[in-house]
Amino acid sequence: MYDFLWLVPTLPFLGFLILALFGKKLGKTLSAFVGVGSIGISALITILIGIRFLSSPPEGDAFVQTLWTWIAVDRFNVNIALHLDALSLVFTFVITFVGFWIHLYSVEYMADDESFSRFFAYMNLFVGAMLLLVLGDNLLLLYLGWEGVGLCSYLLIGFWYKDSANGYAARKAFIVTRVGDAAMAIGLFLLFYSFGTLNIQEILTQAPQTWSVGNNLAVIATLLLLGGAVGKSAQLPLQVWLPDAMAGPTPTSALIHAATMVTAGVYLIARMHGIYELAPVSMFVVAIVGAATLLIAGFAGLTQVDIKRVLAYSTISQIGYMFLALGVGAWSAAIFHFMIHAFFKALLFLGAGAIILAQHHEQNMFKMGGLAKALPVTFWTFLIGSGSLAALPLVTAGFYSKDAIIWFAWSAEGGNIYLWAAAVFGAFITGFYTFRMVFVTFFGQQKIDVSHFPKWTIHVPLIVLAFFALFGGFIELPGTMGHFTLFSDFLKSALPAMEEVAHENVSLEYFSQILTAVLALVSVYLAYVLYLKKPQIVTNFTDTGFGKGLQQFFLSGLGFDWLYERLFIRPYVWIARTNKRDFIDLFYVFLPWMSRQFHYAFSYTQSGKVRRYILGIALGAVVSITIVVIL
Amino acid sequence: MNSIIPYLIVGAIVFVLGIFTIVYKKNAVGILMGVELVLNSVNINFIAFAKFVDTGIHGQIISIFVIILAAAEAAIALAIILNIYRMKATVDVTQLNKMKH
Amino acid sequence: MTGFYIALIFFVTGMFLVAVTLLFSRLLQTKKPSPDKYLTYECGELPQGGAWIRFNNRFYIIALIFIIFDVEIVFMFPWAVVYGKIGLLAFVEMFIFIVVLLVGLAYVWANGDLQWVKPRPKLEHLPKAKGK
Amino acid sequence: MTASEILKMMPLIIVLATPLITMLIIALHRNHLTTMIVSVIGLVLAIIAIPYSKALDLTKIGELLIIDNYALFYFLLIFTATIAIIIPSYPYLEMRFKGNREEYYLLILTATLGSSVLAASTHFVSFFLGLEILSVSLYALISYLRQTNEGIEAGLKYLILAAVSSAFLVFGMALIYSQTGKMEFNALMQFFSNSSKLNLISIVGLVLMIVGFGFKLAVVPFHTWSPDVYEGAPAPVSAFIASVSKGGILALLFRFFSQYDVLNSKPLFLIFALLAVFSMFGGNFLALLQTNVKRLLAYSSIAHFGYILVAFLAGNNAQNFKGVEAATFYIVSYFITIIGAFIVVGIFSTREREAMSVSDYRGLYWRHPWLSVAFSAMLFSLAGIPLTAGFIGKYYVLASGIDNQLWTLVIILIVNSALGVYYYLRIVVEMFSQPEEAAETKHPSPSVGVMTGLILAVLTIALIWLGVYPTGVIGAIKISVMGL
Repeated sequence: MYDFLWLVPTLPFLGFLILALFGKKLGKTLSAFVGVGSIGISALITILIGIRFLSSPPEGDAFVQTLWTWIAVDRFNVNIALHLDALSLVFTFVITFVGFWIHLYSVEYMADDESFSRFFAYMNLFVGAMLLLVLGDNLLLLYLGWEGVGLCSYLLIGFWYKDSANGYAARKAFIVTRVGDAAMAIGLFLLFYSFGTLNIQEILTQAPQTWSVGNNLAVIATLLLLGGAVGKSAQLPLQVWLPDAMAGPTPTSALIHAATMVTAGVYLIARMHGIYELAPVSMFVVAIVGAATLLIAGFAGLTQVDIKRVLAYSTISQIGYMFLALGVGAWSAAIFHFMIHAFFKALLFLGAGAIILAQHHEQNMFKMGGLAKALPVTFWTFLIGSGSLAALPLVTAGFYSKDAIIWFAWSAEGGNIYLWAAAVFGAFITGFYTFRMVFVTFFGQQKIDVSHFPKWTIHVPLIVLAFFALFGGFIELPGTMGHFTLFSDFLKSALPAMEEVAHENVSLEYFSQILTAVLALVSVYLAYVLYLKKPQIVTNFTDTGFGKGLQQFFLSGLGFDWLYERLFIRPYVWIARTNKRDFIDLFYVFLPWMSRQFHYAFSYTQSGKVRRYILGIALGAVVSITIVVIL
Repeated sequence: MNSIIPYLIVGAIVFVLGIFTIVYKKNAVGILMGVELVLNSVNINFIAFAKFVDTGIHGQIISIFVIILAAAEAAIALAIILNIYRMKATVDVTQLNKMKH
Repeated sequence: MTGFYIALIFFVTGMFLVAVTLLFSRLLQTKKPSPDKYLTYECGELPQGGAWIRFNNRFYIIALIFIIFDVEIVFMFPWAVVYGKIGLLAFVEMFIFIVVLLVGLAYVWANGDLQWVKPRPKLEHLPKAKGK
Repeated sequence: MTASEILKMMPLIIVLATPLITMLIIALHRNHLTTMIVSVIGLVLAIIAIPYSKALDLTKIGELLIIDNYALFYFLLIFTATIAIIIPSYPYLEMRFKGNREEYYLLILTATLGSSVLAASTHFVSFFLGLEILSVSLYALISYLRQTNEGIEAGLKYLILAAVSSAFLVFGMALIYSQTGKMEFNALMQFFSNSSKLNLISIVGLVLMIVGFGFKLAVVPFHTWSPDVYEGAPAPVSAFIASVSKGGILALLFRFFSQYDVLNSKPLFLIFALLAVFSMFGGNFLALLQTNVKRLLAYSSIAHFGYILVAFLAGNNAQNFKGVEAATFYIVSYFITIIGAFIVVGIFSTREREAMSVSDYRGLYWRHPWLSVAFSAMLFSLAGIPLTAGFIGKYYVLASGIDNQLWTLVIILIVNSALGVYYYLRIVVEMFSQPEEAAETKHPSPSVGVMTGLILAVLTIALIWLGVYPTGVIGAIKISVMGL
């Protein structure tokens, strides 16, 4: 079964090729079959491989499929090889499985779009690039996938390119992530330079021997990689692109948020855990970034009116949790939350998409309302997703995954009480804005008539994902509730485990869990009171000057765009404008000028006259002979 | 006649004369004649060397091939020159500078 | 002194004598050009037309074909010298060589290049004259 | 000559027989399509004969030829390239030429024969014969469109210059012969290697031969013919000159010096290095602002052969064949791209003129997305963008240069690659930019034949295939070069 691994990334690429080359001729039905089918088969193969992996793990708990050697020159040796271990298996599974449902859903969502096949081509490429990223066994493939993902996000966010605002959002996403990519590329070079190999596993095994803990190079390399990770994963300070990325079609958002793109940063750090462990400083920075991001994004989520933007900020916030977990060294908890998050975030985005489709493409949730009756399936599944996001205790998967992170934020080696407090407070905010969204959208008065009733292609993905958002959490139960550690045991082969250390203080753990649970319930109640029972409290508050300012501040994502505009963009433009003729510019003016002079000088020799040509050859011969005679 | 030097001198003179003709002549046919001169100087050299240096007949063989190919070259060249004359009513190579730079 | 140097002296002396006579004639001559003096010397006859006349293209084609078959002899001659030593193989190889040339001849023949007067192109596209 | 020797030579013999048969067919029944098909069949048969020839043990055929794996590899390359050139020539000639189109195939086949003889020759006689068979056929091919001014002008220019250069070459041969009394490459090089220092006459001979090589490969300062000839010749013939003709010479150059360490011979190294440097800079600077696509490709090919010379310097002899390997891979990728590019140029040509101006390609994407994508792939490969064959080729060349610490050359190569990217991308940008509405009617709007389209598609796929999976071809090259 393992031998079919190469098909997993190949099929989406194949789908992309077919759709890109013959898309127009295929028609919508066939395009859908190709687009969805390629991912579907990919997912099926992944599941079969996964079963095989669980039942009889390969030797060394990792399977490497070397397809061919791309370049082999001395020590620079690049294999096109896939590396499958527990970590990449989880990612592959989530990408293909969740990706498949999103694709299926898109068939209905995009049915009326004229660029149907182009959409599926991009989506397939997106999934393919992401699979390359997580399965690649060397830095070059990883980087290739990384850039591919960036390119696809650009294409998909700007999918409706006729509206210039979408193009702007796409460019913003591209440029902001590029900032991180540049840092990451330098980091990768640094790794290659230090270890002389591109193979990730070799780097990881060599790292502890070459670098001692706290080595400067290790810190620099990990921080540079972190730069790439925060760019792709929309973490502080590069989180500004993600809310604007909502300009793309909703399934794109689902794909970006759940399965691909934003989780790439999480994968990168988890994959490079061996190096991060050598740089405790960087670990701490990761944790801080995560904690700060989850709070800031949470605040921003409180006041959003666009349903998709709420979800966008919730994603930033949830990825913040994952970073927090990575930073404190709770590797498997981060990956666990990643998986659960993928389920419920995909579910939420697809649900939001169904709502938007039903509301004439209206995205302002305050213009909606009372949709619970009209769209029952959407409502129930959306509720499940929201519950999971808000980490409603015991019944939802999100509770188990988030609880693990909150607990480790305190108890793990790198954790402390401040991180824990931030995480707990973040959980409270999350519950609040999530259910604010639910209450505003589904309850109260129906304001817009329902224009589109979803068919099975929307319902089935919603139900399947809802199932996982509910029950997916039971594969990993905390120490206080049976200590069932299927998931982290599974990951143990790829990521260092730390559960044994962390589950000592049982009473504290109980306290943490109960507090989180209670806060989640309270936040839901609060949202119920403020947005359904007595909405005047909110309006009263926002009518005051302070309230209005605060609302505006939160709405703009805590003013980061404003800040960057003043901090970077304007000074940069100013410098560029006022300083047109500096030394560097002169250099760049001089270079083309010189090249042009050379061109004219050389083209003078091309006179078109045969006799001069003959003379040239003769002179060349004479000069050559002179050289050898003199030497 | 036991020295190779005279052959070499004659060969070199003919070679230089040929090159000079090629560079100096404007007439395409004249240039061709220059080329023939050069090739013949090579033939002189080859045959001389075959006699003085090599014990075999390699030099003579290659000179036969040079003669043959010079003939073939001349044939094609004359055909092209004929076409040029048809189109431009001149065989002056300095007129052939339509394509440049 | 080898024969070559004798020839060289002879050559140089010859050149020298010619140059001297020409130089003397140049020094002694009087220059009174008239159009008649510039006429080409045709043994007393007045030249008819220019000396630069064009030859028919046919000469060229025939000459070319002649050259091709002419240089064949360049190969045949050494072949004939060593034929006795090599035997059958030499015969076969020369046979192949000649067959190749014959293919060329056939090609030329079929193209009508051997005829002095080329067959006129068939003017099928012209309307036929009526009444014949 | 034994039967097994004849069998070994079968690919060459088939390529020799094909023009003869074609000639007879023309004599019997003149038909353009038949002629084309017969020549393609001949070449296909020759390709089929290659593995059988490989299976035979002996390599040397008399003193003149050697048919080892290296020669067979180049045979395969040359024959395939010729097929890829011949098939698109059919619609091209149908459109552009009135008159006897059939002889074109005869000439191309004899030129192919010449080029493959070069790849297999180990002796001055076969070298000179192969070179002249190639050249004489090319004279006629270049001026094949004899009703055009450019065609005959290019033909005469090439003729005069090539005659001069081969005169130099033969004179160099004569000088070397005078010193060694030998004409067989291996014996020559043995002779040179054994003598501690080359004497003056033999090194002058070598230099004169290098002039001949340099002319055919169009490296600066012997390059002046190439832009004019590329421009004036019919597009498929330009492709042929750029690929098959140069490939044969290059194969011979590698073989000629394979027993001699150029790297350790100061004068020769200096000359080759200067040729490489001048070619890289000259080619790229000349191409920089060029607006004629055919001339641009000519200039760029000058630069590419500069790159190849760098690889050649980095390892050309039995101790170290890395450079030759890299250069051979480079040649393979270059064959694909340059033939593809000229096919596109040929497709866009009209009855009156060829599509040479860069502005002819403006907005091509919006009219012919497929063609423009194929053409872009070719240009990307020429520029050395990753995931194309050109990138791998350039990478290997660089690696071989670094391996031998030819730092100056390597740095110049990198600088020149950057220069190159500029003018290749200029064409790509032109293709993808929006056309002006008024110009819509002015542009030629060709219909691509099935076979031509197929060839172009195969070339494009091969290009990307080699960029992604070069290992197979590199392995084959390694095996073939080993026997040198």
